[in-house]
Amino acid sequence: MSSQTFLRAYGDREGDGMVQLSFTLTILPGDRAREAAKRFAEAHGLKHPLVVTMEQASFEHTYFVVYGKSVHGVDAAAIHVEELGAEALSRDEVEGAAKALGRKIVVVGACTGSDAHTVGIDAILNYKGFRGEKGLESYKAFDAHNLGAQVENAELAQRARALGADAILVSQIITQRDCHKENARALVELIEGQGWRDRVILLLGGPRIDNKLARALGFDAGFGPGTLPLEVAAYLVREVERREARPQPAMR
Amino acid sequence: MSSQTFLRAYGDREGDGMVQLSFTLTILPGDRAREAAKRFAEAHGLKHPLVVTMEQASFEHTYFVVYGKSVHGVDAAAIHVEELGAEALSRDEVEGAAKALGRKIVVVGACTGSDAHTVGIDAILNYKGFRGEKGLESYKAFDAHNLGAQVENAELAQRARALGADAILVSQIITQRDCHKENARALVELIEGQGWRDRVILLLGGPRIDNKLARALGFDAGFGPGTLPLEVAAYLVREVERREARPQPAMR
Amino acid sequence: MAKVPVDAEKVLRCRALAADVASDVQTMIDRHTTVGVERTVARAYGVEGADAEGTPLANALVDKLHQHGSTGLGVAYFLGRALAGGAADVQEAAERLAFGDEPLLAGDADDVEALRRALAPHTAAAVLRIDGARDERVRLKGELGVGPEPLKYVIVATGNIHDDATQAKAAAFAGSDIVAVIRATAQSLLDYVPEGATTEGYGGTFATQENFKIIRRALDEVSRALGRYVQQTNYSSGLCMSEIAWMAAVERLDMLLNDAMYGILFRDINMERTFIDQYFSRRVIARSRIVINTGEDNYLTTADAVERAHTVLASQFIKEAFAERAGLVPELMGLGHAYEIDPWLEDSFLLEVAQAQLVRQIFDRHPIKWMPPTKHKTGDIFHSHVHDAMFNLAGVLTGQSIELLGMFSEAVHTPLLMDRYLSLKSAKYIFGAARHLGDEFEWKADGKVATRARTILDEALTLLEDVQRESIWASIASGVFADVKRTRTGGKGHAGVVRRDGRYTNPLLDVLEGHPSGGAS
Amino acid sequence: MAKVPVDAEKVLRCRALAADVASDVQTMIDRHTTVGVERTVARAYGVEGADAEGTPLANALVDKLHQHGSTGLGVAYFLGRALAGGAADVQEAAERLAFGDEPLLAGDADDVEALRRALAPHTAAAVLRIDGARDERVRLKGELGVGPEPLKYVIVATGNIHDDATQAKAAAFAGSDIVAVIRATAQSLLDYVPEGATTEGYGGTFATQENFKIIRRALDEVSRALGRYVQQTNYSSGLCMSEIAWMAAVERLDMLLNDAMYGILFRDINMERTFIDQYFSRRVIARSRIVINTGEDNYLTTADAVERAHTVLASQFIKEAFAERAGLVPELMGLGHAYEIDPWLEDSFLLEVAQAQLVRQIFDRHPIKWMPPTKHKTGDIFHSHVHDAMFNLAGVLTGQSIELLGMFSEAVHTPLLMDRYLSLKSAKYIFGAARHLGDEFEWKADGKVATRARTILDEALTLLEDVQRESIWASIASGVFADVKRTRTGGKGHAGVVRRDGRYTNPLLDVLEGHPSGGAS
Ligand code: B12
Ligand code: B12
Ligand SMILES: Cc1ncc(COP(=O)(O)O)c(C=O)c1O
Ligand SMILES: Cc1ncc(COP(=O)(O)O)c(C=O)c1O
Repeated sequence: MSSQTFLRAYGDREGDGMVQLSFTLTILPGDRAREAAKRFAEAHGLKHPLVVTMEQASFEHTYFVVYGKSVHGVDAAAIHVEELGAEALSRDEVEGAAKALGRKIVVVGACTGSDAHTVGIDAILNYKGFRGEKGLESYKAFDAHNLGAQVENAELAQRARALGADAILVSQIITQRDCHKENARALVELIEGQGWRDRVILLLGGPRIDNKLARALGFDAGFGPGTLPLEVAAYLVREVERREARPQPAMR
Repeated sequence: MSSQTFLRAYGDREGDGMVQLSFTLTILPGDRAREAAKRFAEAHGLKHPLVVTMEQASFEHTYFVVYGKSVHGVDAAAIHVEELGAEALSRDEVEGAAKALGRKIVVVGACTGSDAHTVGIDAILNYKGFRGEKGLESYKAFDAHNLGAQVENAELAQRARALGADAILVSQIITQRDCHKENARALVELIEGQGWRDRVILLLGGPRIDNKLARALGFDAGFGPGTLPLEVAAYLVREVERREARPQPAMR
Repeated sequence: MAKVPVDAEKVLRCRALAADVASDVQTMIDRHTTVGVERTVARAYGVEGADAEGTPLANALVDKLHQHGSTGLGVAYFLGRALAGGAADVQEAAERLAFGDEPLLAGDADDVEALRRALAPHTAAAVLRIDGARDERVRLKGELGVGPEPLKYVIVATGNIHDDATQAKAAAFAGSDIVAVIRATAQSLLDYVPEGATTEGYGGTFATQENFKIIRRALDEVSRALGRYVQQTNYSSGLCMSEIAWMAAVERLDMLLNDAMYGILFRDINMERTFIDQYFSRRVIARSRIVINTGEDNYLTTADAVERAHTVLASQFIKEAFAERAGLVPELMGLGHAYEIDPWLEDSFLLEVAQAQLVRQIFDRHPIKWMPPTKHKTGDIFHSHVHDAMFNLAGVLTGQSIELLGMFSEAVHTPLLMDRYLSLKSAKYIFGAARHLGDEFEWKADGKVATRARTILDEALTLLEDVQRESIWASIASGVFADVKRTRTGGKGHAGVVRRDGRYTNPLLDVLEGHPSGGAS
Repeated sequence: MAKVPVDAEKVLRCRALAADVASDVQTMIDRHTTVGVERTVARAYGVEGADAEGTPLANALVDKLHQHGSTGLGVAYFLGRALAGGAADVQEAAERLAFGDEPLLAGDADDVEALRRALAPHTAAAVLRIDGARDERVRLKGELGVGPEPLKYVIVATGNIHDDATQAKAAAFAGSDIVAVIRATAQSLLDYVPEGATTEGYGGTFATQENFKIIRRALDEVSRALGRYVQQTNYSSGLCMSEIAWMAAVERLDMLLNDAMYGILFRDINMERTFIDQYFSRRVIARSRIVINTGEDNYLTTADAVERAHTVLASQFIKEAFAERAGLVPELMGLGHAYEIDPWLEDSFLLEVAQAQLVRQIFDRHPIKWMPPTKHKTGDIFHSHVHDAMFNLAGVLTGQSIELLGMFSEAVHTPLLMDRYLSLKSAKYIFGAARHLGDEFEWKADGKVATRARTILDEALTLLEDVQRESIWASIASGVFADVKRTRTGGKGHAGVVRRDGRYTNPLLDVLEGHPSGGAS
């Protein structure tokens, strides 16, 4: 474990460990509350915690801001994230690759369950796109269908199958006690149950999503905040190429 | 340990443990950095940490904001703070008690060492006072001497002795690597060395001071941010009364 | 206050166009009812409770009507007939109607006058419940007083009503004037109102009558402790728009988010359905003197806030016309708009102020509701807090009435107690520190602010001309508002729309419309 | 830009009174020198290095002079005599003078003209070092460009110069235009400048020539990487005011906090001493075209920002007069002021804007330095960030030149990397979002803002009348500025003040004053 890869928090000197923590406790301000906040911070591994704010925030709660020197660190060398591994392609490269495929890639997207947040999936699929970059609809390479929001898993699966989708793009924005995970996982299970999981690429996206989580839920890839349409396009075209190259699974 | 006294962080539901943590790591933004930040948060006892910000803050550093559910708690019942224990007196009560003493209480204050922050000690001692409350100078009960800032310990001790001070009030504002503590402790040692520690009340104040710390450094009491002159006046008059009541230590 | 130039002629023209648009819709409304309206009537007459599966009796009753194709007569028709026929009380009548095996068809021999007479005391009692709550509100407001404008409006959204109550009290302690309990994500698509206190909801808490009571009790308690009447609000929208309006009226809520267009565009609720429901809900609201909030702010989450600013203004004119037709006075029309321009755009603050000021002047008697930045918020809570500060400044500068306070954690989660506390602290600071800034100057007639205000009004006028020509139905279908397209018969809940029968009976509506003795329409 | 009313007559009157005040002090200055000035001269002639204990040779040399009562002749006198007498170079001469046992008294036989001749090439070389650095600055600024105003000024203060360099680069990356390395707490009381790179300091880092170099190198590197010339600043104040000015000039610093009154009031430095040091430091600074920053902002940390606002303005007039007498053009006078009104005071923002705008207009050619809220900051970093946002808004609205950015952790610690990053992000946002706000309106002639501006000017005028009548010495003694009282001969460093001898020799000063061949004064 070399010193470069062992990361500690940086305040204003290498390795000083300085972090900022804020929280609320059910206690009223005073000497005891300050001591409680200190001990609370210490329990997290903050040395010499300094309680810089202690303000009554309700009839019974106090809000604290604490600075302290964290004793913890992270070994960066031991981090092996499942990198998306998608090549960065230009728009022309995507179009070129699709031309070589000899057909359009069919994608079907939706924001599922009771989630009504279309902006994310629209950003990826619609002509209008995101941050000045046009969406998949604008590519010759894709035949893009955006089913909008509040789409039930069953409906999405059925429509995707009917359209012969190469890929299903699921957007999940809302969460509370992990409901976004459950709904996403349920779609995968549904398609697995229907026996065509290996014939479709499943992508998951949203502000709480990353590649690691999406893989864990049974998707092929995950896309988080700030994703641009081209990244998704590049991933899809390469993945379809890869799948066309390997022997087709027999129809069941 | 009753459920009322065991305090966990409160986000929006009792016991949800939600806290907010921010810090900087020497790594550039990306999937690995996000994972590093998560692990860093987990090391502090944050479950399901959510990295909500990851922004490059320098050529080599990234700044993170994380929310997570802290597993830690504090047993409030086990907290025994050394409460200052000063009665809350009115201005009239202070004056009355001093009248009964039959003399003025002599106090000498200063902001010591290289510290030039007079506002705190002025707030307590000067006529002008603080937040609309006048300082010790305005009381008949006190004979207050404010030596100002940048006063060396030796000079303060000598002046206090010459004035026959009942109490020395030390203000320490600046700190870096605990220099405020060292300077404060040094004064106590000096006076102890000179053999008159038991004849003087030593008070310490400043934004980083609390009663617990002041006692640990050898002072009689400590006063933190927001202290009002009357609190100090009340403490002093009661403490002088108490000391007059007990047998005087023999002169050495 | 610093004024932007407003061409009064153009405003008049906008109002005239909006009137046409609303009247067109009103014609449809006046000829229809919905299952939602009828359930509301049933509840108003005292139909209460739910079965073991949680299906409210009001639903069971109206579903039965609907199955028999009799909704067009009005639930009151049947309740009245049962009462006239000797039923002990409404509840009993309803149970019998819902679970009995009578066919529920209008009999040729039905004496409409007699059943109306039988309903009369129940109609009066229903109206009295509204009036009683309203008078209590007036009394409490008078006794305790309310905070200065902009009123500080915050949301709570734990999913659990008891936690919500804790948070609501905390919000009041920290200085809020209005507390909203955000609804669970899927509720607007439910075609019934859940019963009782609820403790599980995603993204919010279910709106139920019992939940309304719990929050009202909590807020009344702190209002007294703080010596300031803290207002309560919730959502009267979705498939149960009018039922919720009724519950809100009798549980003494003070405001309601109440806007058919929100449901159409963002929840894919059928337009006919929700326009009809909206009308009835507003008749209740008008009687109750609840302040409504409309949802134009939402348009700017899907459409660009610079390019489509005029759609917000045009929509406000239309919604003013809708509200007027439901008997609301301007003082109850909390038209909505929002601070949603990309903050990194040069002079974005000037553009925001221009629109806020324009809206303030055009709708000068209206308690304008001003929404904070949300779309461009990121997880950088520190920066987000500053973004909200500029919003607060614009709010006090342009004299907005109701300000929904931004939360620094907007892009992260529904607000924690601490987030709300800090938001209120910041608003208090800025509202104080810049209290009279708006009195200190006049906007230059040829400046960016004035020019922007002028442009928005011009564009709104052009848009209203289009909408008036094409109708609201066609305009919504073409994606004019929020860049979202919906069709007249598409969306959820259309099956619940029914043409009124010649004998359609709804004495409650008659009273609310101001012709208590009026016959069937 | 939105203007407040300024009575030009009153401004003229203030300037005339301030001129009297400054001329009185200048008379004293012109008759004296100090050990600090002489050490600076020695350094300029090339006296370098320190002994094993860290005592710089310049100190050893001037201390020797001082012990012998010969400071009044000027160190140049002795160096010149040694050179004329055949010393190989200045360094050798200095060592011999410092450590030798010659008595260091003026000999009657000394040929003043000869020793001046011997110094001439060294004087020229010294001036060339200043000019070289200045020209390099001009070149780099031209090549890389500088950011738009308000310039974003941030501090670094780790205590360790290498960490400071890291932080300085980070600050530049995050968008700062100017980086200041804050000084260690006790340095201004030291009567010598430490040697070499330093890694231990409380509350800041020592100002040393080597430390200046390290930061300059770091900033030049990032300036090139970012394509924007990032400026460097430090403190030329305290007992080594003029030595530091020299070091800054030759190490190509771009700005300096340089203000005798700060030292007097906040560090208890003797007034005569520091006025003399200031004058010499400014002759160097003027040549170097460094921008000075004055410290009126500090007054409002000990005195109330509402009641004593006029003391800041009065002081700015006086400091303008001082600076003029040292050859500084207005473009180099970064007069200081601050945003220190209690934020919870109603309309505090209006009062802040009034003063900022007034100062901006009166000193219209001056690169005004605008300081953030500090005194009313608390540990609530979230709220503190909002407080700074309002300061940023006032800054861009009133067109301040140099804005020292507030830090949300002001009440906690010297800034962490993250604190600075967020501060810069916020300033960028607000400067952009409200870029042209000031062009959008005029302040009402009878509004609170205009009235406040008028009052401050009136009060400043009255105060200047008093100061002119009483003299600056008596005024400071009576606590007019910052509520702090100091006496003319009290404070630190008075022993280092010496009356110039008739033969006082300082060819460098002669050149800087613009009369290179001038004789002894
Ligand atoms: C706009 C918005 C709305 C609009 C939505 C309009 C619409 N048609 O989309 C309206 C006003 C209708 C709305 C309503 C509600 N909202 Co909302 N809303 C937002 C808001 C402000 C912005 C979301 C957004 O548009 N972001 C911009 C897009 C471009 O970003 P994105 O979604 O992350 O998408 C990007 C990536 O994630 C990725 N991506 C996303 N999906 C996919 C899919 C694939 C396949 C791929 C490859 C990539 C990808 O690519 C996109 C481009 O980079 C957020 C707060 C915020 N600032 O984040 C709250 C927020 C999401 N909403 C929230 C809530 C609670 C609600 C409500 C439930 C509140 C209520 N009870 O009334 C309602 C109900 C709606 C529902 N049932 O879904 C909460 C969610 C809390 C949580 N963590 O669960 C948030 C965080 C606000 C908050 N702090 O409370 N909302
Ligand atoms: C005003 C101020 C100054 C003024 C001081 C003027 C003066 N004559 O006092 C000036 C401009 C001169 C100044 C200079 C510096 N300052 Co300063 N300054 C502050 C500031 C803004 C406010 C302090 C203040 O006046 N608080 C108000 C008083 C009333 O509060 P208080 O001191 O806490 O006192 C109360 C209690 O603590 C208590 N109390 C205090 N003392 C005592 C004593 C007794 C006996 C009792 C009973 C009670 C008591 O009662 C008081 C009333 O309630 C703080 C930031 C902040 N907002 O806190 C920085 C701050 C303290 N300064 C700081 C620094 C670094 C400096 C400098 C070193 C910077 C530099 N290198 O140039 C210089 C050097 C000065 C020096 N050597 O001391 C840092 C300290 C960092 C740290 N934690 O160590 C701070 C925190 C700013 C920062 N974030 O960097 N400063
Ligand atoms: C007018 C209006 N109604 C309703 C809602 C949300 O309620 P729901 O999605 O629960 O119908 C909003 C949310 O912003 C709104 O603005
Ligand atoms: C003009 C001026 N000089 C100097 C300083 C501080 O420097 P020191 O205390 O290191 O002399 C300040 C600090 O605010 C200042 O404003």
